[in-house]
Parts: sequence; structure tokens; C-alpha cells
Amino acid sequence: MGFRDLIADFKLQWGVHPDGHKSLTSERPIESMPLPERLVLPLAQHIGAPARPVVAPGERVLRGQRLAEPVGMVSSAVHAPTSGRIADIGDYPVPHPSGLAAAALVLLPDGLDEPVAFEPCEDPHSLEADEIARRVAAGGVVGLGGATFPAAVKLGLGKRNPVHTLLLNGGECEPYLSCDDRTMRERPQAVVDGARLMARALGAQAVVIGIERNKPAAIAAVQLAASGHPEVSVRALPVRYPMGSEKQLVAYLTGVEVPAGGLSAEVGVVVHNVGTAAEVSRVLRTGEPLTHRALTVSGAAISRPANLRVAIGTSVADIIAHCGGVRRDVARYVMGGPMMGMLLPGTDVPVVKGSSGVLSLTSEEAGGGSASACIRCARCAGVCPIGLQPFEMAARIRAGRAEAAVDLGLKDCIGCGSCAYTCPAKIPLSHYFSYAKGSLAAAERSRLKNESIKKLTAARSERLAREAREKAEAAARRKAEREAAKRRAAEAAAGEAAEERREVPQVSA
Amino acid sequence: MLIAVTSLTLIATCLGLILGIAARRFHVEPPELVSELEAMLPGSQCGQCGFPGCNGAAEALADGLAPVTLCPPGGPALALALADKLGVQVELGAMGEREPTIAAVREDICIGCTKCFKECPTDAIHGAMKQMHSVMKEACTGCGKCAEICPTEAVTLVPVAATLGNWRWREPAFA
Amino acid sequence: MSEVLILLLSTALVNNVVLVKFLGLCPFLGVSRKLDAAIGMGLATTFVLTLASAASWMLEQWLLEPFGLGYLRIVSFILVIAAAVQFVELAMRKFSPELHQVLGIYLPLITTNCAVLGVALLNVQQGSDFLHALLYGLGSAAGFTLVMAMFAGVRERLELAAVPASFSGAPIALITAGLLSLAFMGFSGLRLD
Amino acid sequence: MTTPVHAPHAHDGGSVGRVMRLVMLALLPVTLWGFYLFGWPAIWLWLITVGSAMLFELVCLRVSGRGGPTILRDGSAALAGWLLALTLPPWSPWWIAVIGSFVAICIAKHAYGGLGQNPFNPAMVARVALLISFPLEMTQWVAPAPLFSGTGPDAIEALERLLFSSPIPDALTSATLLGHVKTEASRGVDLLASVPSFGAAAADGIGRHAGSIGETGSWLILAGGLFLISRRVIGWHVPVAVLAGLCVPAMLAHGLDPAHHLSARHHLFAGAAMLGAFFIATDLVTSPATVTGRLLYGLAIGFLSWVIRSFAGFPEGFAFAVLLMNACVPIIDRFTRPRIYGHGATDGRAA
Repeated sequence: MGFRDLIADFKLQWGVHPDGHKSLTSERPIESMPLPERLVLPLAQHIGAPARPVVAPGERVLRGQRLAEPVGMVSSAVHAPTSGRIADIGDYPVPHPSGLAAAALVLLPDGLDEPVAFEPCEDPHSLEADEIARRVAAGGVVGLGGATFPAAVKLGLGKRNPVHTLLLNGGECEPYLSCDDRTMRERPQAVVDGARLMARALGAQAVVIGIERNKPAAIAAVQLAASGHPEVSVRALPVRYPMGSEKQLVAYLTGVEVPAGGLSAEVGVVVHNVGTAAEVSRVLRTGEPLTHRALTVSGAAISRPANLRVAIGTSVADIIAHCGGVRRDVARYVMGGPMMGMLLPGTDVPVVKGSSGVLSLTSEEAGGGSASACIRCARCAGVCPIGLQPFEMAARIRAGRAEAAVDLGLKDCIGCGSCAYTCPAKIPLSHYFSYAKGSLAAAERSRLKNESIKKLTAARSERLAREAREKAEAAARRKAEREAAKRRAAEAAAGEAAEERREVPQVSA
Repeated sequence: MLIAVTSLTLIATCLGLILGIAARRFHVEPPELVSELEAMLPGSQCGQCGFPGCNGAAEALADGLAPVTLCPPGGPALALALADKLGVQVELGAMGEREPTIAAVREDICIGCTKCFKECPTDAIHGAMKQMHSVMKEACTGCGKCAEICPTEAVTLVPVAATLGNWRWREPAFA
Repeated sequence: MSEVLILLLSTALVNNVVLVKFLGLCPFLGVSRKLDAAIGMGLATTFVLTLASAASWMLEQWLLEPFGLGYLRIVSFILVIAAAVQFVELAMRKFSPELHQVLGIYLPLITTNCAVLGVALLNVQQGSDFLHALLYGLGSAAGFTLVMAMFAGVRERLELAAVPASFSGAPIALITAGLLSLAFMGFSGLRLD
Repeated sequence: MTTPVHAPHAHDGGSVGRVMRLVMLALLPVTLWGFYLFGWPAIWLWLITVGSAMLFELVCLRVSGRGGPTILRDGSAALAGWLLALTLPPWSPWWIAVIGSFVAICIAKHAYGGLGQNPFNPAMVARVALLISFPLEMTQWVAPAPLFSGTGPDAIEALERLLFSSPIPDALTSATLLGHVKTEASRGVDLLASVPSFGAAAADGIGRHAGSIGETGSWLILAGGLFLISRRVIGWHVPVAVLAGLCVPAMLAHGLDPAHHLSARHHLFAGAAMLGAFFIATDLVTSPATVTGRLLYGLAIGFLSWVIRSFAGFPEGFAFAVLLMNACVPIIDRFTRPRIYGHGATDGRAA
């Protein structure tokens, strides 16, 4: 720990130090979990448009076969983790706090695990930048840290902004999780290799791998793996949450802040997760797409905490059963870490590409309890990594004034949950902010709808006016015609009458 | 007496002169409040506010005769925007989080009379004589005019279905 | 110099127009819902008050007193104040339409702000010279602006507080004003000599 | 389906009740010392103040329909009563305590909606209201009459005195240093004469002189305050700023004119400065939320109390200074908001 680090650490004011619970799993190597009887593969496992299925129910598919293709610019493909039959394409419960169902493919493995023909690449470092990005996209790789942003799209950022540094996030600051730690210890070569490939795709000259100081074995392993590559450096990070947040990592490692509402690429930096790097290396070298991932199964209630490599689509219930079930009352099943992860409505949901952990938390671990009034202690403001004043924002949101919360920086909130974690009144601050962001998004949607409706209405009134005008014109025309006809008839009749008068004596009417 | 009258007149004249000059120098055109307000309203003339069309509503708002929460299709977002424009306090509680609804046509009862889509202020209902009508979700404001006019009660307002796209966190419960 | 400072401090704090003399309570309660509006109102009042103090002093010294027109004092002072207010309103509409919209109907209220008339009359009563009259006006106005800003800040926070229904609005505003007045009593007897 | 619970699914275990309990723990030593110094009347007064504060809290909560006794457990009412008791003359009659509690709890706190909503410090509102309404009773100080020394009344006698408000025997009445020098100054006696005439006990910080419990035992209060800082219940910013705001002008003025200005040591130990700096000004609800704001707020409180002590009519100005600055807190908060990441000076776009 150098002098520069000491200074930088001293200047860090934000953050919390939640109980890590890392020792539950950090010494357990990643083991492969056997395939379950059924896999559910949601079409939206990434940020962006859901993928479009390219197989039909009843079809037999092979391991690594593409089941759904990306739609639009920001999207990602879905591949089969094993060979088997597509049983159904329909709405199934997905990991989402709402507990709603969404479109997914159901794959019944046949046990043969028959692969498609992959195209391995001996020397991916000789590939062009675009080709690397293309192969990463074809492999369906998304950010494995939890944000699930399609990795290839992020690799294309180098085109619009010159990127000088690729930061690799090995912070893993969320409590309980240790799958990144294990990946770095077990596959340091893959991490460094993937990082170098991504740097090549981005055109970045330097790679900085940031790892929290509570993972000395990972730091040593990655340092050793990086020793032959002068462009790759490893930096130890202070242990505090949320060190692994992109904005915090960029500020700590480069000293530059990501502009509000902007991308880190605008300051020449792109951040990827270490797990993503390891996958990128594997996808490029073997040609096999992303179909499995490492995740941590932990929490005080689980019988056998573990790090597992599971097929994407495996249900949480299967994973818990594999780990010996639960031994205590589970207050909450959480997917991801406890700070930002989501509460699962049930265990009948599949693991997706972004699932970094499955936690079975007891009520003591989960904390909570009923909220009381804010005492303005401003601890939340002290720990906020962004410099917001959560209690002021929440007070405004509670008073129904989300707009006022936006003035205080609601849109800059990264949702890390540090404020709610530390609040002595147990006010669900993060929940307030998600609620307000949702309301604002809904208001924006309704505003857009109002605008399009206004256009529709204008079109309608124009149409009505036109129709009325046409009708009036037509009526006028008809009237004119009728009158002309009447006149003609009258004239004709008059003429005839005159003639008749001449011929026949007038008959009284 | 004379001095008093003269001096007061003198003061008043001087001040009046100053104000007159100031009024001319600092002249600004008053903004057309009604047209600005009308531009903010949805413009679907649905009449749910109880005023004759959006123009009527805008006039009532400008005169302070109507609350800013008058427009159900505009929702709380519009109410806040109007309150901001008019510089008044807004009581969103009165408006409530109205569950958004859209019209839906029940196929088994619809007789295809076309009355509803003639009534629809946004042309959100499509169909033809003696044929099933359907509702365009994007265009429907949930104003309910179609439901009122339908002779067989085949058009009803239903809550917008929750999807991952429109789902959002509810307000936290607070002790 | 120190005399000027003492006069300003004593008029602004010790003899605060609002909290000690209880003048100008109408805008104090009326325009204190938003901090920006309150500060704007305070600044507008400062301008009017200072202008009116000076103008009424001149009026008093050069017209009312020489001609023995003391009985016209209140009428003519109000005339001057009203004109000054009109002038401020015109200027504000031109140069700061936002503030004009926020202050809205309260701006003409400065006309009937008893603090303005009160300070002008107190000046006459105390027989101040021109500089003192001006400083007295300025100090009072500064005190007015200060408490307006403090009060509006507190009220903005009260907007977010869970004030019981029976207290919300005017009652809690008056309680707050009372407590503020209590705090200002700490300055009573302040002597800087 | 279960109702969705938002992350985080973890908590650091702190609670409002814990904060209040730690503050009370920190107040305990000086309170016990005060009980010893001023004897049974002080003990009864403390009990009545705290008890009536809790009673009023209960009534207010019941009336506003926000739950029953369980909410008392957060301890905020007891703490407000406790702080008020420490600022009253130790031999005050019972109705002073009850009226004070009423003002603190019902008016300064619950009229605003209860815990966390009040802009003004309840204990200080009550003290100032009492001081202005009952100036005589609120300046009836007694010289220390320690327990077991036989100088003060015993438990029963003290209770009778409290309930029937019998006058304090002249032999026991005394004045605080700040009150003493103010009175002397109004008679034209300057500090060079009036301070020595008060006695040496005034500024040793042990508190063997007249005053409220909170004005004695300054060292114990300081220790309690340091304990709170070490447990991160309060920050160091407000206390340090208050003491600096008080001492720096005091030192300057004393250096220039020792005949008319008390020394910084007297300002620190003779009045409520310590209690105010560590326990009153640091009240979370009514102090600013930002570091810069807290420094400003503290400096202003210290300075204003020095101004009021030195120039205004009241001998002790701390409560007024706190209330004045409480009123400024929203403005301070608004203009000292921290910079938000990615905005402003080090904006990446600008760089």
C-alpha cells in the first residue's frame, strides 16, 4: 500500500462497511453443478430489447446452439446450455422484484450434451478489433457483474470516444459474494487474457485491474498472471461499499469523474467485470458461447454455502436443493448481493446471465423492521458515494414532490443502498428513490403519450373538418344539381304546358 | 387649504409623470396565458374535466375557476406542470394515483355499430360496420366516451396490464 | 463609521421591525412559503423602504414642515410609497419576470406594508437627519429581509414535515413566528458602546 | 405473491433508540455530579421534568393517533426533558418543570409533527420561554449544598419545598458568575473587581458554584461529549466550531480590554458552553446536515452567545443563540449542499 493509496483512502468520505460474510464461501472452489431436469431461458437477460426466438417448440437443439437472436442495437443472443428439446416458448416467472412472468424458452435436457461444431481460435490476439467485438456479441456475453449490459456494445464505445484505459472491476464489494474472487484465483490467466482482448477491441493502451484489499490471494494470482504484460497493472482497492460501482471505481483509479448522465467512455475509460473478462477469453478461444456462469450460494440459512458453475436457466430451487436445502427459516431469498440484489418472490425462477449470487437470508441477516421518523442525522448523506442528501430527497418524495427530488440529484442516484443500510430510523430510502424514478418514468411515458395523442386529435379534427367540408360541398353540389334539375324540369314543364295549352284545353287542378 | 391642495396635486403630478415614463420604458407584452395552457393540455377534447374541450378548460384554469388537477388523462405530471405554470400549490392527494385504464372491446357482445369509433377523440378504435372493433393501446387515453356510448356495453375500461416494461415500485409504506 | 454600524445592527436585530416591533406581518406571513420569493420580497421591500425613507424625509423637511402641513403627512407618505411600489413592480416585470410571477399579488402589498409607512413615520418622530433616516430605512429593511429569509427557510421545511392537520398552515406559521420572536428577544438590551 | 421488498437486504443495526440511549449515557456522569452538588431538590426536579416530558409525549402521541407507549422507547422525550432539567435552576418549583416540559414537548415538538419535524430545539425553546415568562424563578440560583453534607434539605423536605414552592432561604441563594458580573457591571463595577469577588471556583470546570446542573461539572460534560464523538453519535464539527466561535472573540476582546470582557476560560467553564456545544447544538434534528453547514452553524452559535453574554441584557445567551441559528438551518443546508459526483468543477466534460 503506497503513499498515494494512503492519501486517496483518506480522502474517501463516502461508503459503508457492511459485514462481509465472505468467509462462508471464499475458500470454496467453484464446482460444477449437474444439469437440472429443466432449464428456463428468459429472452430478456440483458439491458435492451428482448431477443427474438429462432427455434420452435418441439425442436431438438444442441449445446451452444443459438436459440434467440438479438433485436436492434442493444440486445444479446441466448444460447442452449446443453442439448435437448424445446418444450415451450411462453411466459414464465423471471427474476424480477415484481414476480411477473416474461417470455422465456423452456429447454428439457436430453442428457447427451451434444454440442454444435464450435470454431476455436488459436490466437485471438491477432483478430481485428471489430472481429473481437463481433465474436463477443455472437457469444451472447453480457456484463456478468449484474448490470447485464451487452459486452460487445460496450466494446464498440471505443469508436465514438477515444478510450485509453480499460478498468477491470474485481472489487466485489457486495457482502457474501465470492464468485469473482474465486474466478480470479482459479482462472487468473483467463481474466488477464480477456482483459487484454477487450483492451484490444477498445483500442485502450492500458488495463488496470482493481481488486479490494480483502482478497490478497486474488491480488497475488492476478498479479502473477499479469507479470508478462506491462500494459496490465493491478491496483488494490480500499475495502468499502460501493467501491465496485463504476463511477466510484473510475474516480478512485483514474482521479476523473464520469460526467453526470454520461458514460465513462466520455472520459476515456471503460469498465468491465473480471468475470466478464474471463468469459470473453473463453468465448474467443473455444468459440463456445456464454451458457454457464459462476455464482455464489450463501446466506446463514443455506446448509452448504458454495461457489457453483451453473447452466443459465437452472432454477433457484434446484440450486438450493443441490446445496443441501435450507437449515433455518429463510426470511428472504435474494438474487445478487444483499445491498443491491433483488428479493425473489419465490424459488421457481431461473438463474440468468446477470445472477452473481443466490442468498438465503435469515431475518437477523436481512435487517429491516418498521421505519420511524427521520431524525435528520444525515448519516445517509455522509455515506452517499455520489454526494446526495438522501433524507432530503426522501422527504420530498414522501410529500409527493418527486420533481423537487430531481433538483437534489435523484437522477444521479446509483441505487447502491448505502443510505438505507445505515439509516438508524430504518427508512427505506432506496425504495423511495426507485419509486420516484419509476413515477418520473411513468410521467414521462404519459407525457409522450399525451403528445402523440395531441397529434392524433389534431389529425382527427382536421379529418372531421375535411369530411364536414366535403359533405357540405357535396350537399351544396347536390342542392345545386337538384335545383338545376328542378329548374330544368320546371322549364320543361312550362314548355310542355304551353304546348299542351295549345293542344288541349286546360283541365282544372 | 390652497397650499395643501396645490402641494398634493404637485406631488401626485410629479409621481404620475415618473410612473408614466417608467411604464413606457419598462413595457412588456403580457403572455397569452390561455393559449399556453391549452398547448399543455392533451388536446383530445374528451370533456372529462367538465369543460367544453381543452380550450374551455384552459380558460377556466387561467381564470382560476378550475383546479390544476382537472385533467384525468394528463395525470399528476400535467397537474404539476400546470401548477408550476400558474404558480399555485397542488394537492395531488385529491387526484390520487389513478390506475391507468384503457378501453377494451368484448368480442362476443360487439355488434359492430361503429358508434364508438365515431365518438373516440383520438381515433384509437378501429373497425368497420358490422365488424369487430379493436382498440389501439398507444392512442387510447382511457377517457371512457366509447364505453358510455356503446349500446351493448361491449366496450369497458380495463386497467393497463402490468408488464416488466411498465411495472414500477409502489410508494413504500410508512409507519 | 461605528455609529453607522451600530445603527444598522440595532435596527436590524435589536429593534427588528417584524419580530420586535411587529410591523409588516402581512408579507411576513403571506410571502414566506418559498425562500426565493421571500428573499425577492425582502429585496423589493428593501428598495422601497430605503427609497420611501429618503423621499418621505425630503417631503417632510422641504414641504410638510415649512408649510405646516403636518396633517397631510400620512396621505402624502402613502402617495410616495405607492408610487415607489408601482415603480418597482414595473421594473421587476421587465427585468425579472419569474420573480414577478412568484411575488404576484403580494407586490402591491408593499404599499400597505405598515413597516414602510411605520419606518417613515418613526423617522419623523425621531427627528432624524437625512443620513439617519436613510440608514434607519436600510437597517429596518435588512432586518425585514433577514427574518423573511429565516422564516421562509423554516416554512419550506415545514412543508415537508408531518405537521398535524389541526396545526398545519397558518397556525404553525404563527407558532414559528412566535418562537422566532422569542429567539430575537436574546438581543434585547444589546448595547454596543 | 409477497409484496416486493427493496434492497438493501442488510442493515448496520443502528436505531434511533440506540442514539438516544448513548446520549443519555453520556449525560449520566454530570447529572449524578449535579445531584450530589445540589441535593434532593435537584433530584426531584429532574424526576419531575423527565417524567412530565414523557407524560406529555404520551398524551401527544395518543391525541395525534400515532401509537402508544412503545414509541416512547425511542427515548427522545426523556432526553428532551433531561436536557431541560439540566438547564433549570436546580431548586426550581415543580410548575416550572411542568410548564417547561409542556412547552418543549407539546409546542416545540408535537405541534410540528413530532420527532424529527421540529425546527427548534425543544429544550431550548422551553428554557427561553421560561426565562422570559418567569424571569424571577429562572434566576433563583443556589450555592451548592451537597448531599450528605447536611447543608441542604433531606428527601421529604425537598419534596415539600418543590411542591409548595417555598422560598429559598437567603443564606443559600447565590448568583452565577455570568449573572454576577452583569449585575456588578450595571452598578459600574468592572470585571477586574467583580470576577475576583465571585470566587475562584468559577472557572475550574468542576462546578462548585451556583448555576444549573448543566453549568457545573464542565469536565464531566466534556468527557461525555468526547464519548459521543468516539461512538460516532455526534460529529466533532459542531462542538469544535461552537467552542471556537465562543473562545476566539472572547480571547481577542479580553486581550484588548480585560476590564470589560471575560476571559475565554470563564466563557468556557462558567456558563452552559460545554453542555451547549456537545449536547444542545449537536441535536441532530435541529442542526445542519452538511459538514460546512455544521461548522458555520457552530461558529455562529458560539459567536452569538459571546455577543449576547457580553453586550445584551441577558447574562447567558446560549439558548438564544441556538434558537437563532436553528432558524437559519434550512438556509444553511440549502447553500452548503455537497457537490454531486459528476457535476460542477471537476466535470469530466469540462476537463
